Amino acid sequence: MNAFLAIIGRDLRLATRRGGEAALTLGFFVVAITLFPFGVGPEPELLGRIAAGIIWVTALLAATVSFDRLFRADMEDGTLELLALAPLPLELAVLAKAIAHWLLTGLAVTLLAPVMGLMLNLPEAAYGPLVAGLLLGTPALSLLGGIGAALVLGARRGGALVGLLVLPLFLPVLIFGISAVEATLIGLPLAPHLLILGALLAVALPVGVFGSAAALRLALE
Amino acid sequence: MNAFLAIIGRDLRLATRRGGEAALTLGFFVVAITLFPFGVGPEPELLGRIAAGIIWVTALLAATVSFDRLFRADMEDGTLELLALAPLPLELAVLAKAIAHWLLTGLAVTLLAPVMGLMLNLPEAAYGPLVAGLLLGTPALSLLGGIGAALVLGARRGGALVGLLVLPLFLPVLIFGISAVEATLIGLPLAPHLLILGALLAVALPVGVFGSAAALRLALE
Amino acid sequence: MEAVSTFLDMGGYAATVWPAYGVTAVILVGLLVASLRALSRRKAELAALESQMERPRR
Amino acid sequence: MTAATQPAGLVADHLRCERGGRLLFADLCFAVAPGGALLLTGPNGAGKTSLMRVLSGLLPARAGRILWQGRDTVEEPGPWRRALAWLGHDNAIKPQLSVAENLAFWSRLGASGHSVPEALEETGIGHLADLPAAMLSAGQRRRLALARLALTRGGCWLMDEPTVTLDSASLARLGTMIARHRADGGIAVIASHDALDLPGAQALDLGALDTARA
Amino acid sequence: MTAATQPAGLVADHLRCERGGRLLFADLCFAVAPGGALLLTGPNGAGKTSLMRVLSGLLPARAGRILWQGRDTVEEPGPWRRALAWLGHDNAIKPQLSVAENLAFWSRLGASGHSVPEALEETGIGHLADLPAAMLSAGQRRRLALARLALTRGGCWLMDEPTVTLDSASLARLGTMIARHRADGGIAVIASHDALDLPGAQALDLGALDTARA
Amino acid sequence: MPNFLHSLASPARFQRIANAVLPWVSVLAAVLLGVGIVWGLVFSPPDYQQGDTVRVMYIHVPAAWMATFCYAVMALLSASFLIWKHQLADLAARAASPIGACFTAIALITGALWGKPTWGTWWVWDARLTSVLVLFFLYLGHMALSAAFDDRERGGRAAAILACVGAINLPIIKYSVEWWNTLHQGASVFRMDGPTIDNSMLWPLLLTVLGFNMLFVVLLLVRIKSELLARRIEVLQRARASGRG
Ligand code: HEM
Ligand SMILES: Nc1ncnc2c1ncn2[C@@H]1O[C@H](COP(=O)(O)OP(=O)(O)OP(=O)(O)O)[C@@H](O)[C@H]1O
Ligand SMILES: Nc1ncnc2c1ncn2[C@@H]1O[C@H](COP(=O)(O)OP(=O)(O)OP(=O)(O)O)[C@@H](O)[C@H]1O
Ligand SMILES: [Mg+2]
Ligand SMILES: [Mg+2]
Repeated sequence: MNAFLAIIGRDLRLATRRGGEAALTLGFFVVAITLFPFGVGPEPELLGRIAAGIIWVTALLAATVSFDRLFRADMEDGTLELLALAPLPLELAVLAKAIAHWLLTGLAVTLLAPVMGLMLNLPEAAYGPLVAGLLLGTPALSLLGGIGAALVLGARRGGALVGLLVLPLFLPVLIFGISAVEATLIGLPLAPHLLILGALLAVALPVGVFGSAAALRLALE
Repeated sequence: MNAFLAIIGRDLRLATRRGGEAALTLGFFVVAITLFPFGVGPEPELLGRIAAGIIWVTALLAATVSFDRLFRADMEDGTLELLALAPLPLELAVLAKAIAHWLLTGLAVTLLAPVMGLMLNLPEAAYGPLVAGLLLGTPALSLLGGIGAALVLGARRGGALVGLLVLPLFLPVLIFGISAVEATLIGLPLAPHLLILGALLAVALPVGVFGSAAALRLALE
Repeated sequence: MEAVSTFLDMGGYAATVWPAYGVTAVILVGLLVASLRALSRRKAELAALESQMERPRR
Repeated sequence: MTAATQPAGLVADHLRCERGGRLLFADLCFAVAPGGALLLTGPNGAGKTSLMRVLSGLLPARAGRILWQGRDTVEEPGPWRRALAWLGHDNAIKPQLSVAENLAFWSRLGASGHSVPEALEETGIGHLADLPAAMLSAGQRRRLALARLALTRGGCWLMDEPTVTLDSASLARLGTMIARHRADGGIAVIASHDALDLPGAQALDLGALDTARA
Repeated sequence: MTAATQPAGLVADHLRCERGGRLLFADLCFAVAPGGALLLTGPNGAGKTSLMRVLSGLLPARAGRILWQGRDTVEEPGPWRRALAWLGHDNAIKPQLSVAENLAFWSRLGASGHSVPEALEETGIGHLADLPAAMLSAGQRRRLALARLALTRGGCWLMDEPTVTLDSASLARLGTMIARHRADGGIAVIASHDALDLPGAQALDLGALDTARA
Repeated sequence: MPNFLHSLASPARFQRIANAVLPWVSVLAAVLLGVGIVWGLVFSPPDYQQGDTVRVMYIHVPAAWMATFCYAVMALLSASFLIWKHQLADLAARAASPIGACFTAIALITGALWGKPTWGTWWVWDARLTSVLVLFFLYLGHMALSAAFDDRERGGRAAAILACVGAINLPIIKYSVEWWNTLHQGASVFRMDGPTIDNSMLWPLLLTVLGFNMLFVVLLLVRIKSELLARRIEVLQRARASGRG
């Protein structure tokens, strides 16, 4: 347990020390979202219609961008060898890193989403389901994204391959996150969508933890 | 000249060797674009209206994602020291790397854009200005993105910071790329917009080359 | 002759049917040819390697 | 020796390792008792690093077993993981953290018998404790990595070329450190090209095995 | 010595270097004539690597000048860049490329007097030419980096701890290689903790300067 | 079972079986495809609604079926490689993935060509089309990953992990996409019920379906043989490269 907390604490400290990776993922999220009004034009009505979609998709992309660093830095400086040889099972070490990743990206993006919603003229009723969906969906992203990041380690390839591997895994999360918003807007109940997101998270937990650990062991051989 | 071509050739070879980074940036581009219909819904009419914007913004993001690796791998294994100490001026080495980056991302994205347009129901008249704009705009992205990638090296930070630094530099390119499409759709002449994009490229060339080289020297101190 | 041209016309849908069959043929034949050529190339490569290895060994 | 006797310490039983399709060693057997040391030598590419990685468990052996205190380390990794301290070619140092912070993290990650300041003193970098690790010179960095092993008490040290970039004073300190560890009942397996003063150590020359080639 | 005589070879004239706010050396002067060698020694953190980076031009000196063949290397970097061959702590090897491809790239990047196969032979890795560099052992990797210097003819070699992870046969080869280079009229500046056999080399102990500390 | 598979999986044995089977399967594939395609193009009637465009069906539908079938084969092979460590299963999974990608591409392209006259557009974000597209991405990722390692065996294992994770994910994608779509679009104009199939269309379809299956077997065997050779070549090259005698 001590080792588990030590990993989370160290990853948070590394990210908040000097410039702060945390602030930076958020920066990417904010800047990418601000690009869209330039891309699709400033009409508030159109922006409002696509706002939830843009926020969700950008959250996915922001998470993807930060995945590559999740394990690569540890791989290159030899820390991963130590984690794999520590008394703590590698699966738990992976879980600790995923939790730190979520705190730094998923949680942060969730907290910022309402602000972005304001900028994009998101309909008022959509704020609740958007935030609830992100809160349940982003931990699944952190877990599943780990698989892609770990698989790519041995491959000596950068972020792009992670994107290709990881985005199909993200699709169901995206679909149900969006459908939660849509359902609320047309007056349907929200609960079933959140339940499905919860179920996806429950699937992502074992798949992500065991899949990433297996891929990491492979990368270290 | 020999050294200049050697750098381009090596970067292309590294990218096409095994798995192919080239194909992978494209993979990110394609997959990211396919996420949008899930986000904003599948109605062809809506998709067609925002198609050009989505393609441009995603092209920017795809370029951003690949920047981080542009110099970082060379920095970490010591190759950058050799480039900085080689008889070839570092500015030319930077230019060679930017050209290789453009061939691998900008050109590839430009060639794929019409296919993505088909999938997003892009209006027929928009294909020409979209491709022409990308063809002129993406080299500027490769040049300007280099500055961000180089600045970030000294900071020991990953992709997120590059995104933050680089995206504002990209704004003018995005704005005139989009306005070229818009102008054509409402029957205005295309040429002035392309001229401005060309002018931006002309500005980006010296700024990108000298800016990146200066930032790289700083990172190596 | 006319039969052939009506056949080629595909009830006005020549632009749909023929490219579909054409692309399929190109992809599948391409894959087959590529696979066979890789096979024979590797056979030759292996033979060359093995004859090279024989001499220093025995 | 055969594994039937199952002594305390570290036993390798008919190990076999292939890398990149090439056989590095086969039927490799040795036993190191508590307090003992094993010095691996051999030319570049002989397989020293590969053997260390096989022993640690990072690289699966193609055949054979590794026993720690009589138990198979693959079937029962727990005791082996707790006993093991690894020093690879890479130092696993985070440049953003200070020297003391780096070491404190490692000490929470594994079992440790010595405190962070003790370990820093033992490798002679106590005065650098508050410096960001980014500012260390190559040799200071290696000493910080060695301090990680100095945290542990007993157990088995696997050290891949520990002497790299060390100055002569640090070499002497390293010798003292290994002697202290062995006196505590610890085991050290060391791959090195430098002549290290290891009284009573066994030597294994991987270059002399008939399978190995330069 | 003063710089007024402006001899051929490499001259350092009252160099001063500070890192992380700490003075490493000041008023450092030396001259190495063609065919000469300079061996930098000193404890970890004395400033050997820093001095090498200052000489190369990667790290600007706080004060003083560096002259190559009588010309200031900062004002006129061209001749110095063409003459210089750098071996840092990192090997600059791309693991995806084969050994020969790595070397061929370097030979196109700088001036070179020897061919790729010659350089590989000189460091004893000719038989590995077609292997992906990812599969090299630590020592083989270092030898590949050394082969980069072996490509050049004449000029000035700056070598930061070239002996790291080398086996004894490779050490002997390194000695021959440096001797050949010096016989060609080349200069070698070498930082090392290992005793290297460099006949007629000057020695500079950075630890003995009054500013340096361990 | 594993023992039986192991004995079957010895490379020499595989070579013998493959060499014996290949000529027959090749002839069968050629005949089935030849007869099926000529029947479909020339002798089967045009559809009363869709006219001659229906002839695309004789390649589109078998290709779409093969696309999913291939992934199932690949995932099973990958799982058995991870569990029992059959080298041959690794080679076979690696050989299957480009074949599957090609069939998927054919299904996508012929579907798009068919969509233009019948739906008036090349592409819609329909549930079925979208899940095929995602399947295509999974194939691409698999191929890219298995090729991205310096060491073939490790690349194979990484790709096997991906194939297994993707197999869990595939039904999730399929159902979530269908759900997503019905929510947004309501009853789509583009229903895939298709024409009630008449015997005159069923027969050629059946023939091309079988033909595609046989072609798959041919391609798979050829590619496995080729992968086996590639592995031996790599071993020999390594031995020579680092051997020096
Ligand atoms: C890019 C576009 C398309 C894709 C990716 C696609 C994909 C598929 C797939 C995966 C199947 C197999 C379903 C199963 O396993 O049961 C299928 C079957 C079929 N498709 Fe398409 N399709 C596309 C366009 C079309 C179009 C435009 C039409 C005609 C209007 C069409 C007509 C059919 C028919 C008739 C079947 C057989 C249905 C059955 O199982 O009875 N498809 N398609
Ligand atoms: N990037 C840096 N920023 C600030 N200070 C640094 C940096 N790198 C090194 N130093 C400091 O400069 C001093 C000299 O370091 P240098 O690397 O030159 O030593 P060295 O003589 O090469 O030692 P070693 O034998 O360990 O390689 C050290 O005290 C170190 O703390
Ligand atoms: N990742 C790898 N994949 C394939 N082969 C490898 C890999 N790493 C090393 N090898 C090969 O295995 C052999 C042994 O390498 P190893 O690193 O164990 O040697 P070593 O004895 O530690 O050498 P050194 O003294 O240079 O560190 C070498 O011939 C090398 O080519
Ligand atoms: Mg080694
Ligand atoms: Mg140094």
